[in-house]
Amino acid sequence: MAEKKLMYGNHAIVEGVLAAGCRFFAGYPITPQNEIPEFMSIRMNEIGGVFIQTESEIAAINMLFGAAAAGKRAMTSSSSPGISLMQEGISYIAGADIPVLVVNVVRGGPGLGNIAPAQSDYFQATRGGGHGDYFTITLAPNSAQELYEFPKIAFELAEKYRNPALILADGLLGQMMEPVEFSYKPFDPETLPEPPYALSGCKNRERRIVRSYDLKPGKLEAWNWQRQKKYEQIVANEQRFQATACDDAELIIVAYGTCARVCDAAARMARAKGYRVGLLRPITLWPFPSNILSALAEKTDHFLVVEMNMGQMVDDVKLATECSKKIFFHGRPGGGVPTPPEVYGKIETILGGAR
Amino acid sequence: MAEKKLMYGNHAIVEGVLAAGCRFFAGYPITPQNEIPEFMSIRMNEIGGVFIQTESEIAAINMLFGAAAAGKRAMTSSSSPGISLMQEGISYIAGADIPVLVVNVVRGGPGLGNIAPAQSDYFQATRGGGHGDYFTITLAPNSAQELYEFPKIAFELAEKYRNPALILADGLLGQMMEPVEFSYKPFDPETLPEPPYALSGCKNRERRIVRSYDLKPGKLEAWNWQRQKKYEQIVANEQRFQATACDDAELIIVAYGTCARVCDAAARMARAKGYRVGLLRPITLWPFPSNILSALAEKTDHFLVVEMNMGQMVDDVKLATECSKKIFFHGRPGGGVPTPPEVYGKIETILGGAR
Amino acid sequence: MPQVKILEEVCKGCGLCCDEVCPVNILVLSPDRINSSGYHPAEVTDNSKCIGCGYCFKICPEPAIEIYK
Amino acid sequence: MPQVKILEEVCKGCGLCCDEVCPVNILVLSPDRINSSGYHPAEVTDNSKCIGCGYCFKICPEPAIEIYK
Amino acid sequence: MKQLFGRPAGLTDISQRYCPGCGHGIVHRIIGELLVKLNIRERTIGIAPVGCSVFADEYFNCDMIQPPHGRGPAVSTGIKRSRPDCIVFSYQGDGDLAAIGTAEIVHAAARNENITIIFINNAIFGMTGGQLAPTTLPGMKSTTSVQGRDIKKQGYPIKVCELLSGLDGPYYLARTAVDTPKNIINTEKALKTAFTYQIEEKGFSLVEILSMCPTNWGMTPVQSKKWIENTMVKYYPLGEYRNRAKEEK
Amino acid sequence: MKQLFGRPAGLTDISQRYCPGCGHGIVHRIIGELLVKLNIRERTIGIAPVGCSVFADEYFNCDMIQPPHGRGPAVSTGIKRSRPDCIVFSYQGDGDLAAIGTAEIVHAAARNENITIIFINNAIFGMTGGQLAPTTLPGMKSTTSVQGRDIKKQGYPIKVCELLSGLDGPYYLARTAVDTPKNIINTEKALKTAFTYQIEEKGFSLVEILSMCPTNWGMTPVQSKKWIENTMVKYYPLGEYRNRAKEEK
Amino acid sequence: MTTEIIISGFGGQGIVSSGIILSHAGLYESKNVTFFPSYGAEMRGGTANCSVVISTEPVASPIVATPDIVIVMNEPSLTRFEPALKPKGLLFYNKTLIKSVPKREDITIIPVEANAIAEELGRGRIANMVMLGAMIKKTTILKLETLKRAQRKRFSRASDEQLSLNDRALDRGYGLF
Amino acid sequence: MTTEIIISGFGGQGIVSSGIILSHAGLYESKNVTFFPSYGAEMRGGTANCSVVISTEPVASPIVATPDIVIVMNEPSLTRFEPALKPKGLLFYNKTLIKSVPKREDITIIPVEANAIAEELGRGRIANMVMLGAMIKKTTILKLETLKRAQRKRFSRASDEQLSLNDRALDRGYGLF
Ligand SMILES: Cc1ncc(C[n+]2csc(CCOP(=O)(O)OP(=O)(O)O)c2C)c(N)n1
Ligand SMILES: Cc1ncc(C[n+]2csc(CCOP(=O)(O)OP(=O)(O)O)c2C)c(N)n1
Ligand code: SF4
Ligand code: SF4
Ligand code: SF4
Ligand code: SF4
Ligand code: SF4
Ligand code: SF4
Ligand SMILES: [Mg+2]
Ligand SMILES: [Mg+2]
Repeated sequence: MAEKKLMYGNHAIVEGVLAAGCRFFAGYPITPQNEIPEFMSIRMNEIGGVFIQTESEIAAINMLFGAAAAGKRAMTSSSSPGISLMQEGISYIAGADIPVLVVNVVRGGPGLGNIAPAQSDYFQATRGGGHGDYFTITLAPNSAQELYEFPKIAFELAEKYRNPALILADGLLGQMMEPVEFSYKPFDPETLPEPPYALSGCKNRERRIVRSYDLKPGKLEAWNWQRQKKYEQIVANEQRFQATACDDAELIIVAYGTCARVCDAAARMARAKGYRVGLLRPITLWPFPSNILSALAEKTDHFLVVEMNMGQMVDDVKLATECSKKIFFHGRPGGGVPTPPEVYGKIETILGGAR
Repeated sequence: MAEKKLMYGNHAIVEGVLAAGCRFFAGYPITPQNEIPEFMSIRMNEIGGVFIQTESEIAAINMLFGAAAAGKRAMTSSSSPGISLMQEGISYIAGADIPVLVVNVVRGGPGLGNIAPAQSDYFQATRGGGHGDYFTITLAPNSAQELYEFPKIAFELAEKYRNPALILADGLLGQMMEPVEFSYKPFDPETLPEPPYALSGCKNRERRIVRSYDLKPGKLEAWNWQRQKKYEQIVANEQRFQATACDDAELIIVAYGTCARVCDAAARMARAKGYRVGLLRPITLWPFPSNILSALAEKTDHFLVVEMNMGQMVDDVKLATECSKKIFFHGRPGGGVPTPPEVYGKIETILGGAR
Repeated sequence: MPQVKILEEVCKGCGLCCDEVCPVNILVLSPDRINSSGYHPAEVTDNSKCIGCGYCFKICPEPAIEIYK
Repeated sequence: MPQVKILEEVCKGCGLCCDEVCPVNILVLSPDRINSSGYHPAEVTDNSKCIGCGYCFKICPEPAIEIYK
Repeated sequence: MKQLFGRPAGLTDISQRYCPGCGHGIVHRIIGELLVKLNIRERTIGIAPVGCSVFADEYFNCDMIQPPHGRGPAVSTGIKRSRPDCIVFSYQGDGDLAAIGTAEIVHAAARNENITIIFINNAIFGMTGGQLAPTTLPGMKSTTSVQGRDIKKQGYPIKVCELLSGLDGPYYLARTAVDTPKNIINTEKALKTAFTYQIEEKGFSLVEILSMCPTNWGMTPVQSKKWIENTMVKYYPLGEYRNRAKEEK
Repeated sequence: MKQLFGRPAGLTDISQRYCPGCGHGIVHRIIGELLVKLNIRERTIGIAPVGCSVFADEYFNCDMIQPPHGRGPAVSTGIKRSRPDCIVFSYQGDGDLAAIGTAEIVHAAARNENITIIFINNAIFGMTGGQLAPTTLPGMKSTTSVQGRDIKKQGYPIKVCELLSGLDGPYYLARTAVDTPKNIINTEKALKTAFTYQIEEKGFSLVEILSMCPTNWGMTPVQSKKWIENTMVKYYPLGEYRNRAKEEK
Repeated sequence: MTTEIIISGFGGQGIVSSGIILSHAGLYESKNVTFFPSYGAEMRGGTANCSVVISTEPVASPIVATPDIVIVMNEPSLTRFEPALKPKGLLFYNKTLIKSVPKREDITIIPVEANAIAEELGRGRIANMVMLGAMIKKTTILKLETLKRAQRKRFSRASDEQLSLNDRALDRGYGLF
Repeated sequence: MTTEIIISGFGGQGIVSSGIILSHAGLYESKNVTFFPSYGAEMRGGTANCSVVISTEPVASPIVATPDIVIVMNEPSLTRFEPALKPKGLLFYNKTLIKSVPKREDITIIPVEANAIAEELGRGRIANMVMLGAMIKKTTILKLETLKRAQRKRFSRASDEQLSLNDRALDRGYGLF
């Protein structure tokens, strides 16, 4: 085991991205993710990658489109309002089947909101805030360690399926420090093969076109169907989750990211009091881990969704469990972070009084 | 009954908006809604309203924010990519509790896509393409007549609840001509009262602030909870739909907008062959008409959702019917428009062979 | 002597080459010919006068003109 | 004679008013006083010299200075 | 005893959250005075930007709105066109105006929109912690250019007055500073001119104000003020860049 | 027999969808020739805009990408920074570049990004059916200014070369036209200069080209060309607006 | 009764006007009508088409996939829309400009020398009127008088001379059979 | 065993550094640690605070709502965080700068003349080190030696002189009780 380093979550992302062989970053400052571009500017300078502080988030996502279309691993990061501005660009990138990585360190909304941690961009992330039929692969880390590890997974999934990938973090994960282990050998970007769509000059090959439009009747429809196939594959193959003590649980908490940590503490409190409480943590938010939830719904009666929003994931849990169980919800919007005692209280209420 | 006038759908919107007392339009050209700004520029000039062709959709939504915050009925229109660009602005307007009207004449996506009619912005419209917990009241007209009538309804709902409202049309509704009856007496905007939040100079009153942020701990959360109350009221009071022959139906088609017209034809074909087929047309997409669907699910076994997309409304139908029935889907993405025979074929398959 | 060739099927009959462009004024839109896209293509009235300056080619948006020597 | 009044609790001790701004040089940051926000507020060393030019006021970001006559 | 100088009625009593020695406060005071002097406070609508002065909606004692980052000119346009009798000003930082809001400021200027822009150039993104701004000087350090701005990679700073001078639209463009009493008095004059032109319906005015950000410059307030005097002013020359009223004479 | 003039190998064989007499085709031909003459076709990546020339991704015989409306300069930057050895050009209309894409073009210019912008100014939104463009002349009719552009309401046109001249960044800025053989030849020269500077790694170049849109001007092609000659050129003077190479000498 | 019509030709041949005139006429005869043009980028390159539905019932879909009637004014339109016509449908084609001959045998093919007749009347651009006249005569879906009223509505700013020329073109088409 | 700590004071009092030093020290002693600072606009206006959790188990929530230990370096911090402290919790306060007296009776209140001692050592800014020394002595959650190692990690670019001054401040605090 490599030595552990105390790191900011936002710095862990940077190291993870670089270790994944990404050498292109474009982004615009916004709290609570400023440490990403700041640290990235230093690190890219050290290792000879591209760092661009853009004029806006729109420019950032479009620079990404260019760099990724040129065949490079490319990423941007921002926080909620900035991510909203990228929706057109993300839709284009999805429509052109180009892999990129977008990190959203979510903050309280809507509007300018505040800079406290939040999860209220769940809908936007999981069902395309932009226009048209598309999905973005969405990963939800819950520790600095995962912030380090998920960029690699995200790039690999993005490239495998030629689709944008998102990492959904929040202000708490980005701003906190935790020990991180550099758990894998960094990629040398030079060893990554040139993807088949890459724009690189048409020397010794047919020229290539990257685009998201087709005005010929029927063509765009066919293209969408093709993409739908890909989405079905992703849904079939890429559901990720972490299940803790779910097997014999009388109540399963469903929570991701920061909330999953809070709920972990709450679940421990509950178990200490004799409640059989499990925790199902979706790691991919899209594809949503429906299979495991649907299996768990066969033997568990109570589900409690906990989110730092108004209940955006509840729909997905209902759909995954075929509305067969009542789904309870505890949430805090606008930058509120639930506490373990709060969640524990909810568990107690659901399971009927103290034991 | 007033005389009917043959009009483009896009022109009908303009007349409807003006009849609703709106005198502020800001927008940027995009097919298939160019006739809206074009005709609006002429009409506003005639009646002394404000027409601004903006530098971008972002400028448009923000001019709207300004005009509406100044207490005026204000609207913009665009099509899919342009609406994506407005997501940050819409989130701000929702976060500041300001009423505006946004018209989306949806086209094929994702990306640049094409300019054919589509419904693939359903997710974006119904669950906030922007960041944060918010919803936009969304109306789906299906004729030029409704394009004329819905702006008034939209403004009234928007103002009643202080929330942005959306009209989701598509290229077909916008581009076609149909007879329209000017069915109500136009408002005189001068008679509209000054709303309590309106910025107008603080003469003889306390100064006012319009904003969407609150950095004081807990405040934004409380504000979100308050807004959540409003959303619950809207869901309770404002579900609109049109139900045709649903009472004794063995199969109910759920479709809105253009698709509802296609399905109406298909349902007629099916009934002519002896199938008991109903049509439930959501008029509000948010709030989704869940109550009626949940009631209908008690007595109907088959539901068929038809959309010009990959099935974005299916989730809502499942949730409304508590996943108690199998929901069939027929859809065409990327600008494909289903035909009546196509839908009829699907009905036949579901209900088991020709009769 | 330079040879001017009009690609009739490519020409859109815009007439740009026919107006004050050719120094020897030998290009006109055909009054009667019509191509399959419905355009009256340009024609050379007297190729022998052509000086091969290429102006007609340069202003042709398609380009529907070729010049040989 | 103009009276210079420093609003001690408003002052953030930035020192802008104390540096080459006052033509008669009568403003300094208090070396010992500290306000409840933790700042050393500005002080007037000799009000009698004040000519009421208002420069100190003009450069004060808060503004934490008032001048009376 | 009569008050010669003191907090103007155009400002609220709320104590401002700016760092010690921040230039924002000086400009606020000037605007607060003008709202009263020009007798427009009761018909003014101000726009607070996203930036350190986001809280300006609490500080100016008039109707205020807080728009998305960079979109002040668009929001102003929406307000002014709906309420032509109101006086509308948009207060913006250099990130807000010259980065994300470039399109909106250029087009409001091109339209000669009858609004007043107060543009605080502190050569840095203050609010977010000192990143490179479009106005950061060559060689100047920021948290995203720790070696100093490298024009090869980060390009040249944008001189907003010079840029907008390339447009026919704007009526009044001026650059001032708040580093010395003399420059502050010039700033007062320029802002008065700007508001007056709006009252007279002349059109678009923008006053760019060089302003201290001690926190992110890593300097004391006094060092900051001297840095404007000695360095910043050389790069961003002060003066009027456009005054159609004078040209018309 | 030798071909003196003919379709260049830098263009594909696909017949172009432009209206008869549209200026886009002339510029395409010039670019197509330069790709070959400068021997860069095999290392060039072109950007087709949203606009009538969206189909340019099918016309230029090199790698191409089609970005969101107005974002060509950003996409170009992403490509160029990732592949500095490639030649990158962004082809853009006046709606694309001077309306929605204002921020991106200003900042690419300010950064002196080593790319080439080909800017087709036809004073109108062609693709969407003839709406007012930022470059529509005062008094000129469009489908959203049926009485003619009223500078009181719609503001002044944006002169892109003049605007960008207010920046230190750009290396080369020129305005040409394609109305006459002489101007076309100047356009050829300017574009060659622009591409050459990119090859030499000098930085940002932009060639603004006044170009006919007979369809939306409601004129015949020949009338359109004369309108450029007689009217448009007066408003948009031709010439070099910036040439750092000459200044450096 | 529902009749679905597609009209197609070059830009400039009055395709959209034809569709709108039919729609107005339908409205005047108290029918339900919809008109749907091709639009946007499809228009570049010079072809245009539109769909018209005229019905005694409310019109469901305004897009016409398999028309009852097709009117084609130029060669490419014939290629495109001949296959779409319903079996037993009516194909009107502009014989002056279309050199190919329609191939289907399950439809009724009606050649009209639309441009030739229009030129005879002194204005090639009114070939569309000739076509409309011919079409309503053959199909009887609308009355000649209503069409005349409808064209006056459509061209409300045209000269009297122009309007009566249109009437004459309608008459000529109507008189062909 | 989990210990939750909040440290609060003016910007410039080394609040963030204190938190990071504690976290490093925790890591050196093979504990699980998280550190969470206040950030962004909260920092304007001169106050800063941070949460540190040191635990033998994986840390669930890094945000501390009801701390076991509170260290306050200035007056406003006392007002803000005294009420948050857990019953029986420990409140360390900088007696040199804080004139009010903590009011709660269900907690242990430990006044430390942090600034006075730091000034004695010749540098007011190391009052935070005095506090840290005092805190670990009272709580025994970390060893003095680890803290010394951790501050050297944190200030890796500081002069030797500075580093040993820090050590001495830690010692002084440690030696208080
Ligand atoms: C869309 C969006 N992007 C980014 C931000 C983050 N942000 C807040 S203020 C700011 C820049 C502040 O700099 P400036 O405008 O110069 O104002 P200053 O703080 O220096 O006065 C940024 C990038 C945001 N709130 N919204
Ligand atoms: C975000 C977005 N907004 C608007 C449009 C619609 N649109 C397509 S092309 C265009 C403008 C075309 O004008 P110009 O750039 O001048 O190019 P031209 O067609 O004149 O060559 C617009 C507004 C779009 N596709 N995307
Ligand atoms: S090459 Fe020159 S002379 Fe010859 S036809 Fe063309 S324009 Fe005329
Ligand atoms: S310029 Fe070209 S397209 Fe136009 S008429 Fe001449 S040859 Fe034909
Ligand atoms: S008013 Fe003038 S003289 Fe008096 S203290 Fe202030 S700066 Fe000095
Ligand atoms: S300028 Fe104002 S805040 Fe600064 S020291 Fe002087 S009085 Fe205090
Ligand atoms: S960070 Fe800079 S601009 Fe912001 S308040 Fe502090 S000094 Fe002023
Ligand atoms: S609309 Fe104008 S710019 Fe577009 S192809 Fe036609 S002539 Fe060219
Ligand atoms: Mg700034
Ligand atoms: Mg154009």
